[in-house]
Amino acid sequence: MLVAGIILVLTVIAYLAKVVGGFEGVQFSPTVSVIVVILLAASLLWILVLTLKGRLIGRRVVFLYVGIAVSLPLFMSISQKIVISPETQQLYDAISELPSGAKVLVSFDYDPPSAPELQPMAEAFLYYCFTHDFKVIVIGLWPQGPQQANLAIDKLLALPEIEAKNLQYGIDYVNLGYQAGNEFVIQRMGGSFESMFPTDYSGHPYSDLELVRNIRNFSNIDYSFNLSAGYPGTQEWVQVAVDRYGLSMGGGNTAVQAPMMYTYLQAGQLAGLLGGMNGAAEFEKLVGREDKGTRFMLSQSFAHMVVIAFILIGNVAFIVGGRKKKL
Amino acid sequence: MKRQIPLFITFFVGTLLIFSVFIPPMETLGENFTLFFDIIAVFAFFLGAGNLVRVHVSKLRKRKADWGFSIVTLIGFGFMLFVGLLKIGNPGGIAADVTAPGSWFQEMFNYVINPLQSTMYALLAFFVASASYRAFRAKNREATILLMAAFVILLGRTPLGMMLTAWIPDSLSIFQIPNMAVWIMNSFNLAGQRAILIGISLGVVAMSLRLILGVERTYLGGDDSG
Amino acid sequence: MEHFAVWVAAFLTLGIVSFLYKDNPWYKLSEAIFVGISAGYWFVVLFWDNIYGKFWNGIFPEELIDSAGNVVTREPDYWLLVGAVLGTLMLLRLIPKIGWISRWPLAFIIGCTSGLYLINYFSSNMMRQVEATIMPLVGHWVLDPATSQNAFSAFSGADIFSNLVLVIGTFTGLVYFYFSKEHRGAFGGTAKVGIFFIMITFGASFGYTVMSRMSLLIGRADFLLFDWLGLVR
Amino acid sequence: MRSRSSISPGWTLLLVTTLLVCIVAAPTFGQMPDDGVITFEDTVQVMVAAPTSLIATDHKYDDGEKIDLQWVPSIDDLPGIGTVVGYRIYRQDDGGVAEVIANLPAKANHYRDENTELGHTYIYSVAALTDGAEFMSNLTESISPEREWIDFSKRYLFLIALLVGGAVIYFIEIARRGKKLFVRKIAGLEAVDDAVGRATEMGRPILFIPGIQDMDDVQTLAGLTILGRISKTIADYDTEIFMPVSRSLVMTAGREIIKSSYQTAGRPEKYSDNMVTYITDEQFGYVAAVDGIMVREKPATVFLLGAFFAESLILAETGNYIGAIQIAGTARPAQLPFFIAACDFTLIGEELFAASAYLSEDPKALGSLKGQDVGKAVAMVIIVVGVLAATMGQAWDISSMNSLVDILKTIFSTS
Repeated sequence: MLVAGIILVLTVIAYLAKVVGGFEGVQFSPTVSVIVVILLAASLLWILVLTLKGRLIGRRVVFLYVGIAVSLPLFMSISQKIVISPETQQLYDAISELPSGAKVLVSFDYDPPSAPELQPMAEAFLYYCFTHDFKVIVIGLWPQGPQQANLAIDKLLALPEIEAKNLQYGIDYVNLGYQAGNEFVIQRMGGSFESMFPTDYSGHPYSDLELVRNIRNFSNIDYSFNLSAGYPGTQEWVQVAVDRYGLSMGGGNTAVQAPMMYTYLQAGQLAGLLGGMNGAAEFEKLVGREDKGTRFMLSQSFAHMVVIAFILIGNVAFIVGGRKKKL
Repeated sequence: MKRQIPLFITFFVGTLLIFSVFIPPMETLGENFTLFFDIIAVFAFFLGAGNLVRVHVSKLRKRKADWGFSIVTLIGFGFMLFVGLLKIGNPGGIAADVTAPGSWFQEMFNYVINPLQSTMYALLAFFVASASYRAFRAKNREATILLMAAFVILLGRTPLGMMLTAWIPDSLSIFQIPNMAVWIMNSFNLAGQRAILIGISLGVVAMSLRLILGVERTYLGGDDSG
Repeated sequence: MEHFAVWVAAFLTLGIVSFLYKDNPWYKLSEAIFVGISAGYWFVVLFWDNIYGKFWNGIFPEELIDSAGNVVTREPDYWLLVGAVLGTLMLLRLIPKIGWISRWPLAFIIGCTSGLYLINYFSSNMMRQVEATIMPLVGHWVLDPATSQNAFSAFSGADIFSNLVLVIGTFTGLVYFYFSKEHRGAFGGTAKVGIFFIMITFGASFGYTVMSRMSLLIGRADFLLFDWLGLVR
Repeated sequence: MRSRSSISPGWTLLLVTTLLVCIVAAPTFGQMPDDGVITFEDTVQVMVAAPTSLIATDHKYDDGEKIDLQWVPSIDDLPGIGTVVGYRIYRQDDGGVAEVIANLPAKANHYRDENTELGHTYIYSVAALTDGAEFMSNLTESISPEREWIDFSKRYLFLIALLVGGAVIYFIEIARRGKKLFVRKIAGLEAVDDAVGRATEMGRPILFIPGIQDMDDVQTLAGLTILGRISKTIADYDTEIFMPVSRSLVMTAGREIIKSSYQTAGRPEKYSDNMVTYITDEQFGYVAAVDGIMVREKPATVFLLGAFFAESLILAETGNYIGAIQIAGTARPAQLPFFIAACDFTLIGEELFAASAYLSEDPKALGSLKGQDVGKAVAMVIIVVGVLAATMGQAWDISSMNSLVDILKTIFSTS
C-alpha cells in the first residue's frame, strides 16, 4: 500500500510538472547511468548472496526487477553497439537491388500489442521505400494492421526529407485496408488484388487509384514485405504467395515468430528476415535512420541481463536447496 | 438417423474437400466452404453473445460475488453494439467502414481495448522472467540442454555475450557467442522444428481421417442421446 | 479529449499491471471493461464483415462505378444461402426438441476443417520439409537466379557440420515421435538424441521469446513514462 | 523457389543467345527498324525494338481460367541502359477491341492471364514501353483456354497422400477386425486420469481451455477430441468442470461433447450449460478473464489443449502460481517451451493429435497411430536415401545418384 501511495504521489507530481511547468523530461548523464547500472548489478549480487544463504526471494521481487530493468534505461543517455546479422543484411540487399519506382507490397499483419517490435521495422522499411522512390501498396490481414500502417506513414510524411518529396496518396502509396479471410485473401490476391480490395481503406474504388489501377496480382509486384505477429502471417504468405505465385518477399517478425522462419529462409522461400527488436535496430542502422528500435535496445539488453541473472539465481537456489525444493 | 446424418455430412464434406485439391474445376470449393464457415460463425456468435448476457444478468439477479462488475461488462457490451451497429460518429456515415478513423467505435478501440490488450500482452515480460527463475532448473539432462540453449541465445543477443567472447580470434569466430546463437538457430533449431512439423502433419492426417471416417465421434453426442 | 483518453488508457494499464501484486478490485474493473467492450467489438466487426460484407453483399451485390463511370454489376452468389441455412440450423439449439439438428452445421464444419487441413498440412509440412532435407552433406545448395535451378557450393567444414546436425536432428526427432516401437536399446538411444534436439529447439525458441516479450513491456513503459507522464525526454 | 519458374532450359538458352547477339550488335542500335512504333511525338523519341516470338499457351491443369504468355524481351532491354521501362499486355476478347490487361516491369518475359473464360477466344500482344512510346510485338494465334478435370501436376502429392492415408485406413481396418496392434505408451498420458482424480479428491473444479482459435483450426478439434475422453471420466467421478471459451462455435461444440459424456455416464441431469461459457473473442480479454477465474476459483487441474499463441505463458504461469496440476498441448512450436517450463506435462506437437486416440483405448483409433508411423517411416527412409545419394553424387560426381536425387526432389516438391 505504501509503495502504491508513493508511486501515486510521484505520478501526480510528474504529471503536474508536465502540464503546468512545461517540464521537458529527465535524462541521466552517462555518469549517472553508469552508477545506476552498478547499483542494479550490486543489488542482484546481494540477492545471489541471500539465495546462497538459503533465503529465497518471491516472484514479486522478480517482477519488480523486470519493471526497473525496462524503465530505467529509457532515461539513460548511453547507447549500445549494434551488429548486423546476416538475415537482416539479406533483406537490405534484396531491397537495395530494386530500381526506383519498384512496386512494393507491404502487408501489416499485426495489432497494437506487437507494435513495439514491429512498428520500428515498419517505419524503417517504409522510410527506405519512400526515400528510394518505391511505390508502396499497404494491406492488412489483421483488422488493426492498416491503422498501424497509417500511423507509420503519417509519422514518416512529417519528416523534412520525405516531405520534400511531396508524396501523393494514390500515386506514390496506397493503403488498401483490411480484408478478412486469412490465407484465402492471399490466394485470391493471386488472381486479382481488386477482387479482395474493391476499395481502399478510406473507400476510394480500386480503379481510381493510379498506383494500383494496373496492378492485377502478384506478378506486378517487385518485392513484398510482411510484418507478422502470428496467424495469418509470414508462414501463410510463404505457403501461398511465395510457393504458388512466386512472389519475392521478406519478413519482419516478432522475436517469437522468427525462429519458425529460419526454415523458410534456408529453403530460399524468404529473401531476408527481421527478427524482433534486434532486427528492427539493425535495420534502422542499415537504412540510416535510428529511432525507437535503437533506443529501446538498451532496455532490452538490461531486461535480458536481469532474466539471465534470475536463471542463474534460480539454479543456485536449486543446487543449494538440495535439488528438490520447488518454488 | 440423428447420428447417421451428421456422420455422413462430415464424411461427405471432408472427402470432397480432399479430392477437390486435385480437380481444377473444384479448386475454389475450399474457399467457398470457408465462406460458409464465416457465416455460420456469426450465427453462432448470437449464441455466444446470448450466453454472455445471460451469465452476467444471472450474476446480477442472484447478487453473486462481484455482481457490480457484471453491470460494467453488460454496459460495455451494449455500448459497443450501439456505437458499432449504428456507426455513431463515423465520418463516412453508415456506408463507411465501421473501423473508420474518428468513429466512436474506433476511438473505443484506440483508447480502451488497445491499452488493455497491450498491457495484458506486456505482462508476459514479467511472467517470462518468473518462469525463467522458477522453472528453468538443471533438473535432468533434457532440462539442462533446454536451459543451455536458451542461455546461449539470450547471451548472444546482449552486449555481454559479445564482450565475453570477443577475444576469440576470427578464424574460430563460430565460437563467439553471438555467432553460436545464430548457428543454433540455423542448424539445431531447424532440425528440431522440422521433426516437429513432419510429426504434426502426420498427426493431422491421422486425426482428420479419424474424424472423416467417424472413428472419432464424441462431438456428435452420446450413444443414448436418442 | 486527447488528454482524457490518455488518462483512461493509463488508468486501465495500471489496473491490469496491479494483477501482478494480487487480484484486486482495480483489476476486476479493468477486466470487466475489457471483456464487455471487446466482446461487443468483435461482434460488430464480424457482423459487418461477414453478415453484411460477405453474405448480404454476395446475395445483393452493390453496383460499383469504375473510374470510367461505367456501372459494374456482379452476379449474385446464391451459394451463400447454404451458409445462411447452416447458420440458422445452428440456432435451432435454442429449441430443445429439435436441438439435435444443430449438429449438422457442426458436422459440416468438422468435415471442412479435417478435409482442408489434411492436404494442406501434408503438402507444406511433410512433403516440403522432406524435400528440403534431401541434401548433400558436403556443401549447400545455392539457387541460381538465372536458371532457377540449384547449383552447388564448394565444400566447407562448417557446412558439413551444419548439414549433419540438420539431417541427424530431423531423423532422430522423427524416431522420438515413432509410436510403434518401445524406446529401448539402440532405438531408445536414437530417440533420446531426438529429444535433445527438440529441447535445443525449445531452448532457442525460449531465448528468442524473452527478447520479444521484453519489447512489449518496453512499449508500455514508453507509453506510461513518455506519452502519459512526459518523464522521458 | 526451385523449378517453379515456367522458363524451360530451351527458352533460357534462346534468351541468353539473343542477349549475346544484342551485346555484339549493340553499336548498331540506332538503326533498328521502327515498324513496331505505334505512337510518335514531336520530341526526340528513343527507339527500341519490339518484343519478339510472343506465344500464348493454355495453362495446364486449371479450370480454364489461365493462359500463359511468353516472349523474348526487346533486345534493347538491357541492364543499365533503361530505355525500355516496361511491357504492356494487350488482349482481344472474342474479337473485341484490344484492352490493356497488365503492365509489367522491364526484363519481364512471361505473364499469366488468370482471368480468362471458358469458351472465349483471345488474341494477345505485348508492347515494349519507353518513356512515351510503345513498340508492339506480333499478335498471337487466337487461343481458347481449356479446362482439365484432373490436376496431374499434383500426382505425386496424391500418391504419397494416398500411401499415408491408405496406411491409416488400413490399420484402422486391421484393428477393427480385432487384431492386436502394439503402440508404445506416451510417458505421462496416464497423468490425465490422475489429474482428474486429484480434482475430485480435493473437491475443486477442473478448468479446460481449448485454445483461442475457432473450429476451423485443427488443433481446436484435437483439444475437443481429448475433452471428449476427459469428460467421460469427469462425468463418472462427477467432478466439477469449467470451460471458458473465446469462440461461440467452440462453446457449442464443447457443450455438445460434455453433455453427451454425462448422458453416457447415465446422469444427464448433472449436466448444465453453465459448464461452458463464452467470454470474448478478444485474445487478451479472454486471458484477463481466465486469469481472474484461475485466482478466484482455484481449480485443482488445468488443461490447456489446442491452438495457443502469446497467452500460453500467462495462462500457464498463473496456473502454476495457484498450484494447479497442469496438462498442456499444442502444435505451435513457438509456444511449447513455455508449456514445458510451466506445466507438469506437455503434449508436443504430434502427441496432441495422438492423445485422444490413446485415451480412448479404442483399437480403431490406436490403429490410426500405426498408419501415422508408416508416414514417419517413409519420411525417414526418403531422408536417409536422399541424403546418401546427394552426398555421393556431389562428392564423387556420380550421375546416377544425382538423377535419383532429382527424382526424389521432384516427387516431394509440391510447387
